[in-house]
Amino acid sequence: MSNLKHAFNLTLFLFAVWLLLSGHYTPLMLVLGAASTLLVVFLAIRVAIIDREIQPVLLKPSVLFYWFWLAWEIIKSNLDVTRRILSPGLPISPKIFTVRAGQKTELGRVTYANSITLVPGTVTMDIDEDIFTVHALTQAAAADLERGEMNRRVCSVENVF
Amino acid sequence: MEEHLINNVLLGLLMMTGFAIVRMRSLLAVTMLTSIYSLLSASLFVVLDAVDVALTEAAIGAGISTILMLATVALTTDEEKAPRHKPLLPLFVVVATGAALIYGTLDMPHYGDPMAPIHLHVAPTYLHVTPEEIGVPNVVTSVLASFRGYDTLGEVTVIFTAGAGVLALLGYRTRRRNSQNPEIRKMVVLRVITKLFFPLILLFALYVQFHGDYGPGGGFQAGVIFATGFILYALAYGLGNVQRIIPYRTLRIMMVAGVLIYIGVGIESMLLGGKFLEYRILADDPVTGQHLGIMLIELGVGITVAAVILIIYYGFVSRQHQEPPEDT
Amino acid sequence: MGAAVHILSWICLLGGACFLLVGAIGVLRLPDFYTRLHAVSVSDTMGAGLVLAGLMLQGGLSMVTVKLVLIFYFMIFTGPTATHALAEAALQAKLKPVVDDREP
Amino acid sequence: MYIVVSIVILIAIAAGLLRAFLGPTLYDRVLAVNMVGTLTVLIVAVLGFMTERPEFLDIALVYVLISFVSTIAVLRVYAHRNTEAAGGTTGPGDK
Repeated sequence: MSNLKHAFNLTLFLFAVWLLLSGHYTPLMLVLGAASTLLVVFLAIRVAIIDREIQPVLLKPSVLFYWFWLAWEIIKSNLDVTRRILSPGLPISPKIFTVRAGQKTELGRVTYANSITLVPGTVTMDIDEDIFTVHALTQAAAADLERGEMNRRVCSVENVF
Repeated sequence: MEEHLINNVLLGLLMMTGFAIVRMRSLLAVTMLTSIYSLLSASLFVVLDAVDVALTEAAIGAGISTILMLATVALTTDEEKAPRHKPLLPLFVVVATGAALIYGTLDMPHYGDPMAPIHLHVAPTYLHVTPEEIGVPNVVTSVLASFRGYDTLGEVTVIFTAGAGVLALLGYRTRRRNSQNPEIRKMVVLRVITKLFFPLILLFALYVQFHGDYGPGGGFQAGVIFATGFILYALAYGLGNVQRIIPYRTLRIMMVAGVLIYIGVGIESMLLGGKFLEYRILADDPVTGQHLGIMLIELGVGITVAAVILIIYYGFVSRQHQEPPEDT
Repeated sequence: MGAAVHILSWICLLGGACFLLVGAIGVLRLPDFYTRLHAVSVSDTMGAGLVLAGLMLQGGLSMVTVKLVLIFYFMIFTGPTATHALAEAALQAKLKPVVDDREP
Repeated sequence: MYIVVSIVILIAIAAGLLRAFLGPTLYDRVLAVNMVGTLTVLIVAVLGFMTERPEFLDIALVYVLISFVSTIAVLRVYAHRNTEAAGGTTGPGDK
């Protein structure tokens, strides 16, 4: 039952993307768009990837709030990494360490891992269940991540998915 | 002026890449560099206003051919063999040919010269006739699918032959489901992101397919993007899982069906009393007929291209990580 | 609308260009593969983001902006995925990272 | 003004190219290709605006998807013979 709902949501989402891309709203194009959407949904069902992880969750308020927080983090660390790259002494202190991810679902963990990678200064190198190996450009960036604020925020967003 | 500057810089970068490709012995590095070469030349096509070519170069040059070259290198060796003889003679031949070619360009019209022969012969007719008779905003599509319909049919046949050739040479073997593969189970990020993107890539391919009339795009590019979607799925979930959705059988049918759709449109127009591939006969209104014909043959092209690329990919990859075939 | 948006878009575009340059310098300057990943991160996030934002401001509310948003959306998801896959592959290939053991 | 941005992107592409030449490991080269891919997306978008034909954005969209898939392909195709690909080179990355 819930699979049907997910398939329906995916159909709506894909058709919306088609309408946004297309820009030609003649009957023929709309029919082709609907046919394309249905074909893609059919293929997606065949590969059995219709589940809750495929949901377009970007627009829920708490997720949106997380994006803004992440954007701010990215800006801050960008400025930091930029300063280090440009200073003549190249003041970096690379470090490899592990963090524990508190998320329950795969999508949650992937969100956390990709958020870590998106922020310059830290890159997720390896994921073993809930243990992430992270490479940090500086000890400071590592310490920042180890404080675990991002982990907590992703955890609280995860429930919305 | 500005475009000239960018052109020249891009040409310079292309030359640097070319020299580096010649110098390198590692075939892997060469593959990476050819991918960059494709990206750069696609940017060059954009500056030259050749949008459709740029799209094709992006999809085929930077995407599919890199993947297929890698698959080839994976089946052979990573290192180019050291040449057995001094490269003096080949160098001479190349320099002489290059000099002859450059000498030849001295007589060519300047870039963008409106009086160049190429702009005086058929091009003006295409440009004038397209809006009235075909009614398609993208002239490239009307030239490709209508004015030069025979030509394109030939190209599709070439692609079909390539697919048939790969099938004949490499044969095919269907992989059992390999979702238990521990290596694949590990790549969580790739799997989740693939889940998100697989439907989007396919939808985008269909968008490119059906909007070829209005902007850059059409069957060739769409077929490649469609196949790329499945290749991404194969990379994340293993070849066996993709073959479960699109088995060889389906691909072979698709490969033939595409060409048959194309030829079928031609025959249909003959049955209706026109010439082979004379689309305007297909509907009461000639413009609608042209539209319909172009759409159908583009669809045929897209189906064949997607099927052939997947056949080639399956053929190459199913040979890897596997025991050598019985005959060795 | 008008002049203010125009100026803002140029600030974005030029700022993005600066970050792209920083990324390029970093890719050449940093000592090993793993540290270079961070430089690419800079140009992928701030560089690309600001350039696209600048173009979006130029495009206004139109089809163009929709496509730019889609490009941005794709980049946000594919960028880190590719970077992570790269780092993972290098780690599994036992490519040794430069590590600084000094305490901060 | 677009010209300034395009030139900066070209300079960055040149830097990426240099990294692809220098290596020293396969991974550095893949990184360089990936970076050049992103920059190509940007330059296509900027050039589209410069020449006032923003429909070029379709091409940029294709690039994002394609360059992602080919990066992944490189890594996956070589996953099983990684050790050779990373070893046997000398450079700052291996010290």
